[in-house]
Amino acid sequence: MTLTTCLLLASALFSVGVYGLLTRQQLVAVLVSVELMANAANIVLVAFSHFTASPLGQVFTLFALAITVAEVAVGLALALLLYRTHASSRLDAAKEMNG
Amino acid sequence: MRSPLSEAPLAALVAVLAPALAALLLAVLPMVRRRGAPAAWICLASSVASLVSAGLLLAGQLGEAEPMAWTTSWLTLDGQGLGELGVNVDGISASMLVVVTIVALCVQVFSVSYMHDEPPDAYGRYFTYHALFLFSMNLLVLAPDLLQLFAGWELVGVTSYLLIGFYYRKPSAGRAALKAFWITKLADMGFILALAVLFTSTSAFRFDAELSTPLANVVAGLLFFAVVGKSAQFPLHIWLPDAMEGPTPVSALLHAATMVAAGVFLVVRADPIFAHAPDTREVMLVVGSLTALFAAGLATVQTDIKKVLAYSTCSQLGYMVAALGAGSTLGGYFHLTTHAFFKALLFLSAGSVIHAVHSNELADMGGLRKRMPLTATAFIVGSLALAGIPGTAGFFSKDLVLAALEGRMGWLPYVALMTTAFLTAFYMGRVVLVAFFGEARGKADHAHESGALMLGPLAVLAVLSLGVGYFGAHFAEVTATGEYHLHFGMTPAIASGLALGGFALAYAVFGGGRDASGVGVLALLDGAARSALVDRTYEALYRHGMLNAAAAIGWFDRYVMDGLVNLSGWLTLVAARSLRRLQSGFAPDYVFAVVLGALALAAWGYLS
Amino acid sequence: MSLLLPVVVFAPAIAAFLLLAIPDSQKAATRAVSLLGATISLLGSIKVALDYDRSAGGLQMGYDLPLLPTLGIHLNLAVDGWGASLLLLTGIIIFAAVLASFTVARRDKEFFIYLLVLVSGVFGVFVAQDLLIFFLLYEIAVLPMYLLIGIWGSSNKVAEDGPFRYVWSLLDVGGREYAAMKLTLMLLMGSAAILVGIFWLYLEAGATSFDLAELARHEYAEPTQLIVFPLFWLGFGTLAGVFPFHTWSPDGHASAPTAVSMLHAGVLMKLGAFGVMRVGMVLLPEGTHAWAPIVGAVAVINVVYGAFSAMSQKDLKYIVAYSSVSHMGVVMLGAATLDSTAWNGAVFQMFAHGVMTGLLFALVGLIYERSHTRIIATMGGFGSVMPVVALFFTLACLSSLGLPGTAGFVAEMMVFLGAWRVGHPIWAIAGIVGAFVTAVYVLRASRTIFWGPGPSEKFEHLHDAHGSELVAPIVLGAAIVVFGVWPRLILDLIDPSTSANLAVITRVIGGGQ
Amino acid sequence: MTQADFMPLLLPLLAVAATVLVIVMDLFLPERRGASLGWLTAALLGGLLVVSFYVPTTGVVGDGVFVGTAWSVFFARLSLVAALLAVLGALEHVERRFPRRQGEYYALLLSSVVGMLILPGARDVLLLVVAFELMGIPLYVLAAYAKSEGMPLLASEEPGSGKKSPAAEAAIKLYLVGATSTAITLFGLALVVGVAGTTEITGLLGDGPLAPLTRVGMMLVLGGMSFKIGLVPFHMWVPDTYQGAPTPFVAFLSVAPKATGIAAFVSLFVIAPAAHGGAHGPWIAMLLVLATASMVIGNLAAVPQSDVRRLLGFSGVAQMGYVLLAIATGTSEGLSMAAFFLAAYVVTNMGVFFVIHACAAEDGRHDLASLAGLSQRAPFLGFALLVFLLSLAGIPFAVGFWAKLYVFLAAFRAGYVWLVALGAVLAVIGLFYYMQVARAAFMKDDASTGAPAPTIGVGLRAAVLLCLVGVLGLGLWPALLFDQTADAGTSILETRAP
Repeated sequence: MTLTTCLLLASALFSVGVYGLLTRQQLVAVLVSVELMANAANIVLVAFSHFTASPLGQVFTLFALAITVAEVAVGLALALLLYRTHASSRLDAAKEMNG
Repeated sequence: MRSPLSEAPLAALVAVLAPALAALLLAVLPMVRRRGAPAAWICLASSVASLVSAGLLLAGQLGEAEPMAWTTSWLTLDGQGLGELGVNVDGISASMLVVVTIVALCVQVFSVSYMHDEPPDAYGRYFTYHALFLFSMNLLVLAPDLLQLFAGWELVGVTSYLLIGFYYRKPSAGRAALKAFWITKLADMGFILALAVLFTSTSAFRFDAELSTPLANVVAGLLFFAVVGKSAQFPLHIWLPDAMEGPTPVSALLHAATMVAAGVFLVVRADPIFAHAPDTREVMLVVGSLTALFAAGLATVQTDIKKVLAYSTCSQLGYMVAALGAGSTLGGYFHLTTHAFFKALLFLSAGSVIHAVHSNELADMGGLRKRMPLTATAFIVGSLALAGIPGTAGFFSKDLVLAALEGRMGWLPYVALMTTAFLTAFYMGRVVLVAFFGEARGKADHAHESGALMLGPLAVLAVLSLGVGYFGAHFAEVTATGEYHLHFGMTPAIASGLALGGFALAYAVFGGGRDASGVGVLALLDGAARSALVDRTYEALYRHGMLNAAAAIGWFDRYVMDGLVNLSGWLTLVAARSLRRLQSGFAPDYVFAVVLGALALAAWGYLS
Repeated sequence: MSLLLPVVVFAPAIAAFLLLAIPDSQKAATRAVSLLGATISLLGSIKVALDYDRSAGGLQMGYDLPLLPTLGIHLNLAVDGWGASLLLLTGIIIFAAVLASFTVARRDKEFFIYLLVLVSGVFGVFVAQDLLIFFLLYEIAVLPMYLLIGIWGSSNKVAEDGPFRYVWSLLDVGGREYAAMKLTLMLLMGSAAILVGIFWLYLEAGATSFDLAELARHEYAEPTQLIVFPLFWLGFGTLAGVFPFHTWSPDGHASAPTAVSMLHAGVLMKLGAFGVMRVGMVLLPEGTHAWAPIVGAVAVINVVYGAFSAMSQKDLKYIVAYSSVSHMGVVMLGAATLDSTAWNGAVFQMFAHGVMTGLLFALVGLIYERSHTRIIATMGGFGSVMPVVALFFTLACLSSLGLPGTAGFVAEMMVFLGAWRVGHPIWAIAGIVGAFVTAVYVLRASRTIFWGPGPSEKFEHLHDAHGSELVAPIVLGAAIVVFGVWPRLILDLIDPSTSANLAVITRVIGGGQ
Repeated sequence: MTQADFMPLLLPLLAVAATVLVIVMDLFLPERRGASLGWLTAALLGGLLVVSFYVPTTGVVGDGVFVGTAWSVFFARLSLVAALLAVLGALEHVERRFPRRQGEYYALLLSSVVGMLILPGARDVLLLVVAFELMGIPLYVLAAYAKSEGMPLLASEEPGSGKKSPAAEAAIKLYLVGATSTAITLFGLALVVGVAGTTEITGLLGDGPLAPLTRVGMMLVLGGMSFKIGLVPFHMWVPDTYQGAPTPFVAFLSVAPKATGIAAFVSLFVIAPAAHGGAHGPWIAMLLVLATASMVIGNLAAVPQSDVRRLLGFSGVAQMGYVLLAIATGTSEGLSMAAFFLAAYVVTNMGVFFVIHACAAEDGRHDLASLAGLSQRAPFLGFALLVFLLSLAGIPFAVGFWAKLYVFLAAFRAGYVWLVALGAVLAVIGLFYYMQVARAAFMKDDASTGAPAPTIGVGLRAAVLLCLVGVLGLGLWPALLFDQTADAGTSILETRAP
C-alpha cells in the first residue's frame, strides 16, 4: 500500500469513468461516470494526505465532494428535462443543433 | 540666354499666342464656335496677326538683327529649371514662320468659301482646329530647344488627327485619322528616346548639344526615325494617302506644306547634331531617294487627284531628306520652302476643281480648261513648278538638291532622283491633260469657275511658286545654311530635259482627246502594288499581332491571375465547409474532444 | 500649431456627422452639406498648397495632439511638398465626386456619409506624420469602400472559363458584392503585411514613438531592411495595383458607382504608391536599394501588362480600370529608379493620373446614366448627340496617352528621362511602349464610342451633359490643361521634398548607383 | 481579523447580500410584478459597480488566500459591467418569456457574479476551484431557462409535449462538457497539490525543474479550464449553446465567464511560475498551440455559418485565440494588453448579441435574413451593429482596433512574429464573415420584405446604447482604458508572494 499503488488505483478509476462517459447513451449513466472521475481525484487527494501526513488533502476532498454533488444535482435536473422534452433520456435524442 | 520680356521679340510671342488665344476662346465659348462665321473671323484675325509678326521678324533678321530668344524653364529638378519654354528667333525659324503663316492664311481664306455649305457648328469646329494647328506649328517653329519642339510636334500630330477625322461621321475618316495618329505616335517613340539620351549626356535639350560621334549618330538616328513617321518616308508613309479623307484645304495646309515638312525642319533645326552623324546621313540619303522614286511610281497610277498629289508630296519629301542626307542643308530647306508654295497651290486648285465637280476621281473630270480657266492656269503653273521647269521656283530648289548629289561617289541616289524628276513630270502631265483637256466627262460638263475667295489665294500662291526661286541667295544668307550659287552645269540641263521629256510622254499617252482608258492598265499595276505593299503588313500587324496579344493577356489576367485569387477564396470556403461536419451536434462527441484534448495535453506535459 | 490641416482633414468627417441629423427626405440639404464639406476641404487644400513655403521645404503647418503618449502615438499632422500636392488632388477629386453623385437616388444620405468618411481618411493619410495614425487612417480609407460598392455598385457578368472554372459555382464572379468583398479582403491582406512591418520597425527603433521622422533617423539592421521593405512594398503596393495583387482593381472599379471609382482610382491608388515611397523607401534605404530592381521590373510588367489588358476589354469601365493599373505602374517605375527626375515625375504622375482618371470615370458615369450600357461595341456616334462629353473624353484620352500640353506628358516624360539617366534603358523603353499602347486602346475606344454615323435608334434620345453635371468635368479638364501647360505650379511643391527624401536614401547608400 | 482585513472581500460579500435580497424580494413581491425585480438587480449591480471604485487595490485576506490587487478589482469591475448589461438586456425578454421565474433568473445571474468577483483575486487553489465552480454551475441552469420553449413559442408553462426544446439540448451539451472538465481539473489539481503539499498558488511549483506528476497535473488543469474560455478543442459546446440558450444570457455567457476564466488562467499559469523566476515549463508552447488552433479553427468555422449566434460563437473562439497570444508572452505588458482586449471584447460582443436579439425577437429565428434591411428599418440598430462588427474585425475608430493592435504588439514584442502575421491574415478572414453580417444588414435593403421595425424595450435600448458609447468612446480615446489596464497588469507580476 504505497503512494504509487493508490495513484494507480485512482488512475484506473479515472479511466473507467472516462470509458463510461464516452460509451453510455443514457444521460444518467454518463452522470455516474463523471462522478467516478471526480472520486478518482478524491482518492488521489486522500492518498497524498495519508502518505505526507498533512490534513490538506482531506480538506480539499471535502470541498471537491461538495462541488461534484452540486454538479450532479444540476445534471439530474437536466436529465429530467431531457426526458420531458425529448421523450427519451438517451443523448442521441438531442442532436438538432449542428453544422 | 534669358533676356527680360521687354526686348523679347514681341512679334514672336504674338505669333504664338494669337492663334493660341483664338483656339482657347473658341474652345471655351461653345456659343461663339457654334455660330460658325464669327469663329472663322477670329481664326483669320489670329492668322493675319501671326503673318504680320512673322513678316516683321523676317524683316528684322534680314536687316542684320542678331538672333534673339526669350525663354523660361518649364520643369524643376533639384531646385533649378529643366527644359526651356519660350520663343527663339533666328534666320531659320523666321523664314519657316513666314512660309507657314502665308500658306495658313491662304488656306484659311480658301476654306471660308470651300467649307461654306458645312453646318455652322461644324464650320466653327473646323476653324477652331485651324487656330489650334497654327498655334502648335508656330510653337514648333519657334522652339528654343528640342523639348518644346517635341511638344509642338505632338500637338501638330493631334490637330492632324482631329482635322483628318473632321467628317467624323464617315467611318473611313475615323480609320484614317487613327492610322495617321498611331503611326506618327509610333515614330515619336524615337523622338522621346532621343530626348532621353540627350538628357542623360547633357542634362539639357539644346539643338547645338556637343555630342561624341557615336552618341550623335544615336540621337540623330532616333530623331530620323521620328522624321520618317512624320514626313511619311518609306516604311511609315502609308498614312499620308489615307489622310486625304480630311477636307482638301486641310490636305493643302497640313499634308503638303507645313506639318509633313516639320520632319525636315527638325533636321535643319538640329543641324549641329546631324553634322556629327555621318552614318545617319547616309541612311537619310538612301531612304530619301528610295521614297522619292517609290512614291513617284505610285503617283503615276492613282485615279484620285488628291492621292496623286499625296504621293507626289511623299516623293518631294524624299527629295528634301535625300538633300539633307547628302549634307546640303540649304538644298533641303530651300526645296521645302518652294515645295510648300507650289504643292499648296496644286492642292487648293485641286480643291477648287473638286468643289466644282464634287468628286475626286479623274474619270469625272475633263476639259475643265474651258469652264474653269483660272483654276486650270493655277494648276498648270503648280505642275510646272513641281516638275522643275526652268524659271519656276521648283527648278531652282531641285537644282540645288541635285547639285548636292552630283559630287557624291554613290551614283544610285542621283539616278533615282533623276528618274523621279522624269516620273514627276509624267504624272503631273497626265493629271493636267486628263482633267483639263479633252472632252468633259461625267459631272464635269456643268462645272463652273470658283468664287473670288477661292481664286485669290490661288493667285497669291501662283505668284510665289514662280517668284520665290529667284531669292535663293537672300534665303541662303538669312538662314545661314550654306552659300548659294546659281550654276549652269550638266545637272540642271539633264533635269530640265527629263522634265520636258516627261511632259512629252504624258502628251503622247493622254493628250489630244485620247480616252483615258490607258489609265485602266496602269490601275492594275496600282492594285497589285498596293496589296503587296506595306499596307497589308501594317493591317495584319495591328489586327492579328496587337489585338490578339491583348486578348491573350486580357484572358490571362481574368482567368489565371484573378482565377488564383478566386481559387484561394474558394479553398477557404471549402475548408470552412469541411470544418462544419466536425460539429456533429451529438453531445458525447463533444465530450470525447474534451477528454482527448486533456489527455493529449497531459501526455505532452509528461513527455516534454 | 496651425489648425489648417485638421480642418482640411476632418471637415468631410464633420459634414458626414452633420448628415446624420438631416432626415432622409431632405435631399437638397443632404447634398448641400456634403458639398459644403468637400468645398471646405478643397479651399483648405488650395490654401495649404499656396501657403507652403517652397524654398524652406520640409514639414510645415504642424499640428500635434498626443493620443497615447505611453506608446508614443500622437495625432501629428504636418505637410511636406508631396503631401501638399496630393492634398490638392484629393480636394479636387472629392469636390468633383460629390458633384458627380448628386444623381444618386437610393439611400443617398448613407452614400454621402460613407463617401465623406472615406475621403477624410485619405486626407489624413497624406499629412499623417505618425506611422500608426498613418496606418489607422489608411484602414479607414479602405473600409467604407466595401459598403459603397456593395450597396450602390453594379454587377457585371463574367463568363466561366479558364483553369479554375469550377470556382464560378461558389463565387458569383463579377457581381458587385463579390467585387466589394474581393477588394476589401485583398486590401486588408495588404494592410496585415503593413501592420507586421510597422511593429517590426517600431520595436527595433526602441519602441519609444511611432513618429515618422524619428523612425527615419534610426539605422535599421540589414536583415530587417531586406525583410520589412517587401512587406511595405507589397502591402501598400496592393492598393497601388502592383502586378500580382492588382486583380481587385478592375472588378472593384467596374462595379463601383461613379463617385467611388473616381475617388478610388483617382486618389486611393495614390495612397498605396505614397505609402511605398513615404514609408517604405524613406525609412528603409538599404532595403529600397536592394529591392529597387525588382520593384522596377514588376512596375514594367504593370505598365505593359495593364495596357494590353485594357486593350482587350469590352466594357468601358474595365478599360479605364486597367489603364489605372498601367499608369500606376509608371508611378512605381519612377519610384524604383531612386532618381530625382523620376521621383518628381512619379509624384507628378500621381497627381496627373488622379485628375485624368477622375475625369474619365466622371464621363463614363455620365455616359452610363444616359445609355445604361458600358459595352463600347454597342455604342457609336455619341459625338453628334453629346459633343461636350466627347470633347472632355478626348481631352482625358489625350492626357492619358501623354500629349504635351496635358499633365500626363510631363509626368511620363520625367519618369522616362529619370529611368534612362539612372541606367535602366529597358524600363524607359517599356514605359514608352506602354504609352504607345495606351494611345492605341484609348483612341480606339473614343472612336468606337463617339465617332461613326449617328447613334443607333436606341440612343437617339441621349442628351448632352448640362448644369451641375458639367462642373466636375470642367474643373478636372481645366486642371489637366493648366498643370500640363505650366507644371511648375505643382513641381515646385514636389521638388524640395523629393530632394529631401532622396538625400536620406543616397546618403545612406553612399551616392546612388 | 479586524474589519480592515475584510475590505478586499467587500465586493463578493455585498454580491452575496444582493443575491439573498433578490431571492427574498422574489417571495414577497405581488403576482403582477412586471420587470421590477430586474430593475432591482440592475440597481444593485450598479451600486456594486460604484463601490468597486472605492475598494482598495491592496490588502491580503486570510494570510494570502485572497489578494486584492488592481488586477482583481479590474476584472471584478469587468464582470459587474457585463452583468449589469446582461440584466438590462434581458429585462424585457425575461419579463415576457418567464414571467413567474424572473426571480430565479436574476438570482442565478448574481450568484454566478459572486463567483466571478472572487476568482481573479484567489491565491489559494481551494478558493480558486470553488469560485470557478460557483461561476460555472448557475450558467448550466440559465442555459436551460427557455426549457418549455419549443418551436413555436408557448407562453404557457405546461411542459412541452414531446416537442424538441433547443434550450434543453444546449444546456445538456454545456453541462456535459463542463462536468467532464471539472472532473479533469480536480484530478489535475489533486496531483499538483498532492506533490506540492500546499494549496497556495505561489507554492504550487517548486524552484527546480517540475516533477513529472506536477507537469501532468498542470496540463490536465490547463485542459480542464480551457473549456470555460472556449479554446479549441474544448469549444464544441459553444455554437450549440449560443443557439439554444436565451440570447440576452448568451451575451453574458459569451463574455463574462471567458474573461474571468482568463483571469484564473493567469493566476495558475503566469503568477504561479512567476513566483519562481518565470520558469514556465511546457505550457508556454501549449498556450501558443491552443491559441493558434483557436484562431484558425474559430475563424474558418465561422465562415459558412448562416445562424448569427453560431457565427458569433466561433468568432468568440477566434478572439480568445488572440487573447491567449498576449497571455502566452508572460510579461506584465502582455497581461495589460490582454485585459484591454477583454474589456473591449465585453462591450463589443454583448452589443452585437443585443442587436441580434432585438432583430430576431418574434419567431426566434436568428439567421442573416432576419437582419435584412436593418439599416433601413432601424437606423440606430443598423449603425450600432456596423460599429460593433467593425470593432470585432479590428477596424479603426472602434475599440477593437486598439485591442487587436495591442495584443499583436505584445505578442510581437515577445518574439512571436510569425504568429502575429498568421493572426493578422486570419483577422482578414474574420473580416469576411463579419462583413457577411454587415452585408445582410446593409446591402439587402429590401425593406420591402415587410419585416417590421424591431420593437425594443427600454432596457435593451439602454444596453445597446451603453455598449455603443463604450466601443466608440474607447475607440476614439483609448488612453482612458489603457492606463487602467496598464497598472492592472503591472500590479500582478510585481507582487511577489506576500
